[in-house]
Amino acid sequence: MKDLLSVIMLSGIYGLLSASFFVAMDAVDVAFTEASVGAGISTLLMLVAITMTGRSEHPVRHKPVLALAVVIITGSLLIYGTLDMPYFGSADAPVHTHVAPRYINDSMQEVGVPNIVTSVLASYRAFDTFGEVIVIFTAGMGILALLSVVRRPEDVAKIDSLNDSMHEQHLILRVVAKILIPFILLYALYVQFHGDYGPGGGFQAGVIFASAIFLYAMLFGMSTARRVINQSFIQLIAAIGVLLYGSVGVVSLLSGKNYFDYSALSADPIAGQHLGILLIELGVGFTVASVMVIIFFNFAGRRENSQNLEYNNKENKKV
Amino acid sequence: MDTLMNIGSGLFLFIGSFLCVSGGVGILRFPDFYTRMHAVGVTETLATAMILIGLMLQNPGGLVDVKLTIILLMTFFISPTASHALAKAAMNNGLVPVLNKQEDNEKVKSSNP
Amino acid sequence: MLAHLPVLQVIVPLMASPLCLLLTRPRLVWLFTLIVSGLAFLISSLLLQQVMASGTIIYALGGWDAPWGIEYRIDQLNAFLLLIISALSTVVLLAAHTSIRQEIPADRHTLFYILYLLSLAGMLGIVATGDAFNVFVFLEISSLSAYALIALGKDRRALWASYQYLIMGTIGATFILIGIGLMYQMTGTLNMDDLSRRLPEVAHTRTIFTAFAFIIVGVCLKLALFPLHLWLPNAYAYAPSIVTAFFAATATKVAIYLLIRFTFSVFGLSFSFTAVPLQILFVVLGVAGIFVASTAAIYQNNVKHLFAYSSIAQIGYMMVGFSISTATGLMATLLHVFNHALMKSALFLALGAVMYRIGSVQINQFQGLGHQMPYTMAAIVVGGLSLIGVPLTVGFVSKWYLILAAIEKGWWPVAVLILLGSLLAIVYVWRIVEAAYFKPPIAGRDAIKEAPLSFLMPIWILVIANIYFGIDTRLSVGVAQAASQSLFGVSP
Amino acid sequence: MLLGLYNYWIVVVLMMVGFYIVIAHGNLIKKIVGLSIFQTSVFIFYISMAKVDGGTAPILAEGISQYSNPLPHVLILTAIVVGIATTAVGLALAVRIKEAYGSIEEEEIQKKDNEDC
Repeated sequence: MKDLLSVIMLSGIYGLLSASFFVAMDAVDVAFTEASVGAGISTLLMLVAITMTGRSEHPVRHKPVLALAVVIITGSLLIYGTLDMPYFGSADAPVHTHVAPRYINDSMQEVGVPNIVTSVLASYRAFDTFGEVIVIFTAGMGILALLSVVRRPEDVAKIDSLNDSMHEQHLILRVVAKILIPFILLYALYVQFHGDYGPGGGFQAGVIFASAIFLYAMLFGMSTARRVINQSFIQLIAAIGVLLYGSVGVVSLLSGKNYFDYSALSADPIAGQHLGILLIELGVGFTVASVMVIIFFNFAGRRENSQNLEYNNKENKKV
Repeated sequence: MDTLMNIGSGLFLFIGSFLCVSGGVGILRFPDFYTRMHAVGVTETLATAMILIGLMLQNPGGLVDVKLTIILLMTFFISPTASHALAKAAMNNGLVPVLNKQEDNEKVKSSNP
Repeated sequence: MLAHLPVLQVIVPLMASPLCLLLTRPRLVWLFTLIVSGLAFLISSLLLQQVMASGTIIYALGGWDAPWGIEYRIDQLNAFLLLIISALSTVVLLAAHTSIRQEIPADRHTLFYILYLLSLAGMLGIVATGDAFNVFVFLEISSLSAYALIALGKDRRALWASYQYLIMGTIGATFILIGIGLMYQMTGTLNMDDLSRRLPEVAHTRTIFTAFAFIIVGVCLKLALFPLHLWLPNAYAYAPSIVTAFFAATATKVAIYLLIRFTFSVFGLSFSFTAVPLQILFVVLGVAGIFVASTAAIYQNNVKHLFAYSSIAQIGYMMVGFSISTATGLMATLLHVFNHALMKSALFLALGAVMYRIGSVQINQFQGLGHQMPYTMAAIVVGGLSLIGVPLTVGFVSKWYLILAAIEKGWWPVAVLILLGSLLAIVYVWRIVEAAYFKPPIAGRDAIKEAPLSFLMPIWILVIANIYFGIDTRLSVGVAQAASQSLFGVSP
Repeated sequence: MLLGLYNYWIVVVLMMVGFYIVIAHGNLIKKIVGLSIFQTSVFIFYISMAKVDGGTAPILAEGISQYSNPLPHVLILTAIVVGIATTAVGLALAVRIKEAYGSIEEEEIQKKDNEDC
């Protein structure tokens, strides 16, 4: 495939298919995430990227024999490794007998949340999840460092006029989006707070919340969206999400328990666990949503900027 | 009652899948982008509705029904809008429909700078 | 609070980084970052003291015991690495404010410090944790921030270097992830200590062999071991000077740590060195790395490139020590980790000072700098001597133990090759000295002054440390010895 | 007999497809697409090892005794996030490279770099 657009659409389809596979494998939470990320956000980001980099790939001239050899060696090593694996689906594999039974059998007494994935994610392995939030935060900061542009007021005016002419035509889309966006936001909140009982949680909710904002920004123009959502405010939210998560741990430190020991948060350990999970999921949701918005806005802002430059160049040539 | 439900649900599911297949055939058989879109856009919306109703009949009177109804409403909104957006994007980028007569083709070109 | 030191070590920089966003003035952010890094240094020295006195510290995060929750497990090896990372990060930061003012646009300064802290926290997290999957998460934190930091370099080649690093680094991390998954599948646990107990039962399986191979290859990609080093020279050469100094001192060291941790603690000595011909492989790659990279260094015109290749050569020395697989060999490796961090950060900081004054680090621009920037150039000379391994510098100490270990093992040819490799180091260090001291200054450039104090201070702290630890080896050798002996004691 | 492992073999093939795209193609965007396919396949590998025959999704409910293993799910949730973070940074770099070099083909960038030296 030489057309990057189709490459990206196919990879999005791959993401969606693997999400369906995850459902078949009982991993509903993962499927939810993969559907929103693999098929949603990453496809969107790639599409924005190719609008800036061009969508055709040059033909490869040299023959990739070396690459093929490396791949075949790695692949056959992996196949070789699978030979001694426990069979797919067998219940007596070490994976199912060693650590996991405690999660399945005792998490209801110890954490008190029906969704075991949430209880492992947010309590037993809360530190991994903290790391995950930090990764997202790092990505947001990295994107800011790489792509953010300083706008001069006269450019902003020009971009605005350019935008207005482009967005005149989307009447139907705008009307439908106006109806949809509140529902999407509502759904995000549902996913956020229902994560204890069903699939969902802070990460998925954050992504859905952010996608509502993307939709708004795409239909009503970046400059309108930028007026609604202030950039430094959104960075602040990202930082606050991380801090909220971390300070839950600090509170348990201060009350003499180990880091992220939620039982310190309340007299009743189970209530403490509940409160802790609620708070950190909120932190995750904050950070993820705002970082996604940061990433998208910076990509789109960069794009406007380069369009603007081209436009200016053309004008200059004419003169 | 149970059998009736089952038969009804099966019927709806069947209609839904038939529409899906016909949409698929349309994609393969129709000559250009717009007609293909038409084939899929129209059938798919109804097909989803049929399948969802069929699923609702499988499990009447639960929380699932409410969720399915919401999904149904959403697809009614989103699916036509998505088709509309696609067609519009194609039009904006200068994709010309394949028409019967040569003049028609030119007419479209001139009306769409 | 003392009981919480292990987690504070990582949490302090981690939580401090979003706080930076709330501060507005770059100078304030710099001070804040410096304080945080200094705090991390303090914590790590306290930790080292505790560990040396009372043995391994275990800290269960979330109050969940080990195989179920994540634990931090600090033994001599970790504590030593933590100390190296946090100490060098602090010293390097001293010069940061002056250096980045010139190399990075003003609106990126706050972001620079945020990413720096995240990178620091990521590395500390990798070293401190006792959970295999947690390693992966923190590895990604440190690498993602590293990619962004490198891309902040002025030259457009920084972007390309960073992209290459991203691809290689992500492949490496994914390989590690596959390896961890295979291990998990055979044992059902992710905790390193638990793994080391459960692995021997299944050590003969092909799956574990594959897991081992994938982890080793993944770590070696991060480590820039000889045939997998292609991303390193450009990444070091085009990154902002401070970033280069920081990463040269820490990033590959963390990878070395991971290698040691996985081979010695998790898989166990008997598996790592008998089931797989790792010893031969690594000694060959190590020696080849020393020669190829040193030779490449001789032909570089960009001094940053030159020292980057020399870093790859030094990694070769570490691998040789590692593959000797005796307590002395491992001790030599650890010592070299410590010493190399000292000398490379001094050298790269000095290059940063040169960059600050003349805006270039091409070797022909160095002409006459010996008289114009005497203190900076003297630092480069001491660092270079240390690279060669001249007595009274740290480089001598680690090479001495390395050769000793090789001879103990009966590997005479290896010992000879190490000496020959040092000769190559003389050649490339000499090129700089020649340019700086024996050539006339470039015409029309009389106004070059000595680097500002904010540069000279950290450079000379490191240079003096170079000499001090070359003479008084009690601390470094003592800790390295304790660490390597405990590793060999634990895993028979 | 060996059919019990077929799932893993498919995963291996998928992984290698992604890996091949990363190392063999010169287009920067395509490399990132390959990277994300590679990572997604690793996720599939983890998730398949969590499956228990006859088990259900690990959300506690009455009347169910067999659950699939929740731990790999948690790990992969984290890994997905890491993956998207890497993808985003990689794409940002590709965009910057396009601006600086005017191309996103590896060979051309390499050529321009050599001219610079």
